[in-house]
Amino acid sequence: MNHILSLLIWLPMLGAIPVLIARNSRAMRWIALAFTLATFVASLFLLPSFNADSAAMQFVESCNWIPALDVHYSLGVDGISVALILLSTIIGPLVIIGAWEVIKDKASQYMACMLVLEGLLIGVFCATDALLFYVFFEAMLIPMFIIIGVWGGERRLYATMKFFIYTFFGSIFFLITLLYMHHVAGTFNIQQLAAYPFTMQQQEWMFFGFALGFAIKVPMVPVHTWLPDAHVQAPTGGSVWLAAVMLKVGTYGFLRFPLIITPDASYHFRWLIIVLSLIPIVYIGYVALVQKDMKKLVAYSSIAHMAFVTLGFFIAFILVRDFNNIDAAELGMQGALVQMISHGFVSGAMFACIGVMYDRLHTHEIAVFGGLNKVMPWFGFFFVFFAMANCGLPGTSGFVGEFMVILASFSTNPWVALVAAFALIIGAGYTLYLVKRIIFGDVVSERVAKMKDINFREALVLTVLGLMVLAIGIDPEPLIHLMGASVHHLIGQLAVVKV
Amino acid sequence: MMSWNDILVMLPEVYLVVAVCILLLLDAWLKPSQRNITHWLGIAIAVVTGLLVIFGQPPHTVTAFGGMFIRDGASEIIKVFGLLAIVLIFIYSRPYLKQRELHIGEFYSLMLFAGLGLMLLSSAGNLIVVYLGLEMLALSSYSLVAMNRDSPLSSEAAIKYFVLSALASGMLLYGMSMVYGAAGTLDLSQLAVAAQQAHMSNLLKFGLIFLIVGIAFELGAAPFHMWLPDVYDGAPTAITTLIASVSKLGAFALAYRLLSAFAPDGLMTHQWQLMLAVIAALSMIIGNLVAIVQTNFKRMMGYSTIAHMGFLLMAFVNAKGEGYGAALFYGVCYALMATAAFGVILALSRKGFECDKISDLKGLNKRSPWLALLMMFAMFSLAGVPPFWGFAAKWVALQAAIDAGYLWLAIIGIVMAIIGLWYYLHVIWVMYFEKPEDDVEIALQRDHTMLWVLSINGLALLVVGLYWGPLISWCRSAFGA
Amino acid sequence: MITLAHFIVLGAVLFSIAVAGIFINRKNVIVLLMCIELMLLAVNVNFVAFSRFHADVAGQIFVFFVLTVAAAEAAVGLAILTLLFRNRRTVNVGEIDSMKG
Amino acid sequence: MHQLSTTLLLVLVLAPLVGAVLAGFLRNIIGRAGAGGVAIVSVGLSCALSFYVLYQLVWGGAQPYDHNIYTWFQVGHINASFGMMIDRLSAMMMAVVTFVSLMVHIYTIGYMADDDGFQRFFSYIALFTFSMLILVVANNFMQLFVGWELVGLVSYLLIGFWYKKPSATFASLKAFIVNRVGDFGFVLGIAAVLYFLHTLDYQTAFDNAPSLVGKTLALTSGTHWDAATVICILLFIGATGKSAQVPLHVWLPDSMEGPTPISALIHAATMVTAGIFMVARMSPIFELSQAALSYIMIIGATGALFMGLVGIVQNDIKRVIAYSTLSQLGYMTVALGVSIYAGAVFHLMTHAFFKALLFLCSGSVIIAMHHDQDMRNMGGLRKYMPITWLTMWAGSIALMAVPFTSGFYSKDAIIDATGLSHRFGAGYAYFCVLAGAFVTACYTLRQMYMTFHGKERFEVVHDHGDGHHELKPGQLHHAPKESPLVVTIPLILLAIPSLIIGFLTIKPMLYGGWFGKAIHEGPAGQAIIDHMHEEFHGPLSMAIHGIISWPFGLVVLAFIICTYIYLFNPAMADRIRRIFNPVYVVLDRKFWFDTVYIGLFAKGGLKFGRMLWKGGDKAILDGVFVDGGSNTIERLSAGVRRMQSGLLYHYAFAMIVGLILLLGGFWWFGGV
Amino acid sequence: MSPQLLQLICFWVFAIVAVCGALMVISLRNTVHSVLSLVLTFFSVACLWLLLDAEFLALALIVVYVGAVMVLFLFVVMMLNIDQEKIREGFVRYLPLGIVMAAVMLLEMLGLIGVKAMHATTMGPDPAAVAGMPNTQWLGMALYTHYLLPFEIAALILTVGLVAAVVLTLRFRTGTRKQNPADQARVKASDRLRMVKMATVKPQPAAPAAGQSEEPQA
Repeated sequence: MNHILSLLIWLPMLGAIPVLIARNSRAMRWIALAFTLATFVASLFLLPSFNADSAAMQFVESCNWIPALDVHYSLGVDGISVALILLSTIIGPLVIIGAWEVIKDKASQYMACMLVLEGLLIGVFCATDALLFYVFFEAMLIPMFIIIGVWGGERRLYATMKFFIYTFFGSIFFLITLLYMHHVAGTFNIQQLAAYPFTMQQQEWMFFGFALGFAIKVPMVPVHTWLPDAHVQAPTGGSVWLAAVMLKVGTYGFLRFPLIITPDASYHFRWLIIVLSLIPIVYIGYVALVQKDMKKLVAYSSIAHMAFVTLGFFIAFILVRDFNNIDAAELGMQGALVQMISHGFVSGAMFACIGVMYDRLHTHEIAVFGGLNKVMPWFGFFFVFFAMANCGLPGTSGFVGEFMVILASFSTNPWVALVAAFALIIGAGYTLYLVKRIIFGDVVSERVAKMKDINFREALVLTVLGLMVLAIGIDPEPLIHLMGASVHHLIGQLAVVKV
Repeated sequence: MMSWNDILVMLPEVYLVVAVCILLLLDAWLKPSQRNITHWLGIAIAVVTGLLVIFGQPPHTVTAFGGMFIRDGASEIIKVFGLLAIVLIFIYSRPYLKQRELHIGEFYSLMLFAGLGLMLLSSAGNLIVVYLGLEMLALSSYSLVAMNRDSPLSSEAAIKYFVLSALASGMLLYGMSMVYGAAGTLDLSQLAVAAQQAHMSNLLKFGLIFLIVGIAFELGAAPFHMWLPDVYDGAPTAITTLIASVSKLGAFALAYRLLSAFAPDGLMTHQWQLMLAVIAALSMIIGNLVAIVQTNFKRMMGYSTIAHMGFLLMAFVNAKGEGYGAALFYGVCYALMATAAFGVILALSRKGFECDKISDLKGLNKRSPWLALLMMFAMFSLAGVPPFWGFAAKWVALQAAIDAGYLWLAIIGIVMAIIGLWYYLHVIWVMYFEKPEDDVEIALQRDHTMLWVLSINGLALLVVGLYWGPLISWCRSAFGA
Repeated sequence: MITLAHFIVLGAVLFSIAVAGIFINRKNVIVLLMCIELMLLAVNVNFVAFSRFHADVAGQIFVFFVLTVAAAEAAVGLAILTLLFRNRRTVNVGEIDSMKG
Repeated sequence: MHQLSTTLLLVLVLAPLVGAVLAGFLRNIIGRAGAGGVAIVSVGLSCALSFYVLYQLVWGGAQPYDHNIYTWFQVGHINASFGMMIDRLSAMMMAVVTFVSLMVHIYTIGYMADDDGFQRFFSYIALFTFSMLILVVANNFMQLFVGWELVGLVSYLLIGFWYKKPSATFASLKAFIVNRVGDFGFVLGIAAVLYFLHTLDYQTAFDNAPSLVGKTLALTSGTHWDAATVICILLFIGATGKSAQVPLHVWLPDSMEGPTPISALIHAATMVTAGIFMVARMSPIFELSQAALSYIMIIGATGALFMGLVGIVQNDIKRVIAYSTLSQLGYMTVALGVSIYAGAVFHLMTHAFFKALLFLCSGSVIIAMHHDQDMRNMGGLRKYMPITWLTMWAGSIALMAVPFTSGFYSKDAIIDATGLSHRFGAGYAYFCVLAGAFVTACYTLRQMYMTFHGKERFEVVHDHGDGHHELKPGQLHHAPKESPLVVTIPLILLAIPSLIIGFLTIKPMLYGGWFGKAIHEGPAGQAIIDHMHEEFHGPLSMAIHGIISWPFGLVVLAFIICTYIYLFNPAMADRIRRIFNPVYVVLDRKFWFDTVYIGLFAKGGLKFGRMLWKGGDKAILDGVFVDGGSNTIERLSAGVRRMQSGLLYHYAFAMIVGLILLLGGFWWFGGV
Repeated sequence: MSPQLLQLICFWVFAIVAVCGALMVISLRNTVHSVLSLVLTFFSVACLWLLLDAEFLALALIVVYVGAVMVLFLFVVMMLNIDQEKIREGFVRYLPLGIVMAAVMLLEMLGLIGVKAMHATTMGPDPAAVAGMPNTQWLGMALYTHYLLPFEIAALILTVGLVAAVVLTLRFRTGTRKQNPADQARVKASDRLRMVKMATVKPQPAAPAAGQSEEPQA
């Protein structure tokens, strides 16, 4: 059990090797699935021995990776990480199943990319050394680049280059900040950095370095334009990973770096981030409304949803520092975190649904579809269900986080809550407008009429995702309890004034 | 004043000289069909020399010939990796040379002479030895660049290389003359001492500028970089690999030997730090910008080299052991990335097909996934994406610059790295995302040695990138950091 | 009375003339090579002068090596030049720009 | 005094959910009959238990129940749970909901007999019942919101039940989004409650409510908004959406695109009254803000009159009832506004019965007319379908508040109370509710006459074998005939309470303090109730007194006019329309609410979105920065590339220039 | 006339000749003339070195440079038939730029060198004479002791130069005809004469099927 985190990281990545070597494509798929399932099972072992009442890093591993530069291969998880790791390990097998017979060209490479990506994502959530974090953070671009580029759509080249360069652009400023931080504080250990008293001026610069890196990954307005393009061109599995887990890496980064290492600068720039989180709720909502490509629409909706996460993070600063309202701050933070997990499942499911349609007609164009409920009733059921989750219907996970963030944000300023709550309207607007156009109405064409309803494999994927969405929606308490102590500790860190 | 001890200290070099001379003579007696003997002998000589370097390494710095020759940790690393690069080039280029009827014995001896030049340069303790080592390296390189005698491009590259290099060494010499005039000595170890007392320290600084020009030329740093793309382009790919690896290590050795002489007391340090910083910034900007629009792979790599040398200089700007270590680490990393990248190109080329256009790589993943993967490793490594070695190198370089207070340089560096990303990714996209233009079978030359070594070379970029603690420690400890 | 400055200035003048020569003679690669020889000559003047004025032998030794290397270099350089002429039928470097950009 | 069993209550609430899940997921296994049976049994169980609970609370001496079932989330001291608050208010509501729901379930067997989506429909309405119960039994704001949204979801699904019809999908989308506008306010209201009262739990919030007095919120710098007013108005915005108050009423008429049973259940009897229920439930908080109550009263009064007016010009049989619903909801809201919460809930109950009855009747007519809903194609149906005719008259007189009917008791009480109120805007409200009584009678009578009386305006075209030739409007294949028993029995069962329940329950509900602590009427409300109580001498005398009162006088006037116009001189209707053409246009266009909303919010929103997308994302962010940046770099690199001319002397030139610059720079900066 | 003045006059004369020679190198139209001007410059500089008591290097300059390098240059110039007119194109056009550049360069160099300080440095006694030996011996003593390593390296460099020059210029032309006496002596009859057995009757080629094989395939 001492090396369970290493196991989680490296198991899928090692799985890529037999997958690449396997001659038989059937066997290859089963191997890929076996490795992801094994990772999932291994991740379940985290739960019984995890102490949710402690905010300390658990399952800690550490070895001196690069002694000359004081970089450690150190891993550890708190409640937040465990939740995100579980999200990743659940998505992992689903993506493999989803691509089972869909990907025909170079399928082994596809599966290998998926496995490597999973390992890297888990690595990000485990790393407690800043540079180790960075290595995982950045390395995950590679498999995603390949996934979009090789198995993507028509304009995949533009999309994947934009994706890679855009995100690289952000993260490299993050790297500079890390190095600068090391220059000042002499360590890469995140916990030690969090305790180091940086001056205000240092914090401000560092904050911008961090914020640029993570804001692009989240993505926040106005650095979001890579996401719709990447999603539209990505194959289904790529989209699912991207939406479900990869975006969370950005917000997770916010959590691990600017929030605790530069709390004063974060506090100083709180309104900047809050406004940048509120703008997309309205702006992106309207933009999503007019999309002609459903993947783009869902991608935009992801941006709007992720804005709730950053909103939740930064209102916590106001609540805890200006109003000393710990409860509301925790509520906002928890809401943001639940939103992360929930969005993972919901948007993953949305993209899986779109993938189902794409596999049949090879287009994401909304206008091509219509009246699917008639020809694919089960699919219609799932789609409407996930659409409802996407617009935050109670009983689904989509509701929990948004609701909590809105409640908490009212305590900072009613206007913030007002704009945030606008998501209820516009979110319903673009999601249900999409539903209206593709699921409802009469069957629009012969092609659509010939579409077959989802098969067992697709149903399996959607059912698992649906159950997760429902479970979190109906009883979020286990999840919230899992993260509770960590959030409490985090709020305490936000309150500490370093300068 | 020579003793056996001096010979013992210089044993690898002495061995190399003797062995090369024997090789040269032996080759004259061999029929063209027996050239493989020369090939394996050449490899054996380089390997044995390398082993002598490693296992004969004294625990502390020793000098020979009255301080003319220094055998220290830094020179050891440079020699080992320089010889490694030569071995790799030998292995990679045999099929290439055979197809072009360039597989001659002199290739091996000149390559080894270049290696000797590098070894002397890296161990030089006196300006004269610096100059002679450099010239030995340069002369071998010119002639190797021109080796393909029937190729107009090759001779054009050679003449450009030659004229400009002569010009640069003229400037370098002028600088040395000024340094000599100021310090009254040619001995590097006494230079710093003399510089402090010299009432002519201005003259010293004046000379320093010319030295920097010489160094920048050898590195291929802007604005003294112009020769580099043309030479990369025109030279036979095997020789391009030499220029990209051995020459760059040589340039580092030159820079280290010359500049560190001024550094210990910090007297002159900030003088050349700023100059190098400007040159580094300019190199990164120009190299990356122009590389974007290239269609020829070798040429693109040339510009990429310019950018990389900017990064190397960025580490160098630190002017302490940490920075030298980082720069050496970068140089070693770059040398092996270049051998890997050009190795794939060499593996793909065949008679009448240089495979030097980026479009020649179209759809490589369909035709040879393994070579595509190796090339992808090389490209990601060059781009500095973790977890590849190139990232580690960039990281230490950036850290060295930041620790020296050159944050602005680091920021220019990373911004340019983003631009640089474009053309590396371009290669990957061509290999992976596009369809092949023809279905010509990739024979892989049926040279299994080459394939294995190339694979190890490519995978090393990943493996070292995952675990590079010992290497950076070695590099840094060589400079006492 | 001859001072060090005389020789160093002479060296600088010769060096500058060599630079001017490189600027003016854009086509003739042989003149370019001669300019470089001129540059080396300037260096050698410096070395000899410094050597004499410092009463140190090292400078003159250096000149010795410069001369040696220059000879070897000239041999290789002219070999390359003939090679170029054989391939291109010209040594006019103003026309040789098949690699650019 | 004893406790209600938690298990029993859980069964009560969850039974419809089980029914819904079984009917929905196993639709192909259990078949049509199975699905219908499962749903009816589950809802029937719920209904029985509801009555049992009501009985226990009222006569059995059971204590009100208020417990949490499970914690939904616990963050710091903030707790959100699922729980139940069962007092007389929620018990009555549960009884009404489950009873009407059961009726509708039964009715549906007949109404949806030929529909492909039979099982789906049952699944949905059972799910609706469950959602509504969640809402009703909520003991905290979070759960209230959950139920609130879930009923919205089912409403959405049911309005768009015939998803192939574009108008239906449009209406469903509209309903959901307009409701979401209300929810937007509602969620902010909940947030405000949490902010000011630090809890989401009803009881705690009500207990702490007095602490709101004097608290303010600075919405803009320098202004101080009374906390209670802010909370109440925000919460009421939620009610505005769900209960279709002006100006968020626009979705309700369109919701008639759904099958008639759900119009009866959701869009008349239960879901739309959720807002009324909510305000009544929150009465301890609402009582703290006179301003909010005035606001509520004015909004309600406006709806009561003006929506009724629109009803007069409608030709769709269901739409008339829909506008009537809007008008009646306005009455209830007015009652809330004058603090007569019990009156509002009382009217809610009576209205649930007679309005459900009216809808089901109209559904019956629609079956007979083969899904033609246009009243202009009806007339004289009374002889074809007597039961429907009679029951619909029963509903109509209740709606018109003819004395002795249940509608009379509830509505008259509201009118009286409004007249007695001194709250700001009460005068306007009184005028509206009075005039509304007249208007109600007008559209109700018009509907009855046009449907059941007068000349037959339809034409029976007998099928000559080919079967499927196009029918023109007003043409039928078969003569209309009375609906089957599964349809008529619910009508009869609903007609009974429509007529008598007011008579039976007015005294305890309105004057008897029946709701106990569940409803808190403030001093103003208490004064009105007391005053009315003094004048109340039993339901019989109230009815007799009612005959000579103003409201009934107006009804009689309306009766005379309508009877003349629609029964004896049908041509006059057209003439009146021509004379009052401007008024007619205003009413026909429904005060241009839809036009403005569609134009401004829907189309305007799309246009705005397109502008943001093309202008913001594409032109500025991508065009200028991202692609623009890369283009700039490419141009730059093309420029820098030109320096690499390929000419040897240029290269040498560059080196020398570099040297010169280094020397110069060094000279300049180096400080030699 | 004091020896110092004589030295100064000599310096000026040789310096001016050297500079003029250098200017002629870069400005003469004929490349051969340029080479000869360079020789003149070398001579003058050699004379200047004599002033500095560096007799060995002065002579070496003449022997190595004038005797070997410049002859090589001349050889190449004459071997390669160079179009003189074309090669000097643009000479006038770039002259101003060249002068300006050289002037700036010179200015910067002189400014940075610190001529004034050097002007104070006067020549001491000849170090070789002080050591009691002629210049050549003085040089040799240093060269073969302390500078042995560079000396050996220089030898290797010359070897490299040799190898390089051979690699680049020596070629075995494949197209030329030349005699190889060893081969001629070793020749056997079978190499020269091949006995061919011929069939007495030539087999008739099969007659093509009429009209069919003539038609090109569409």
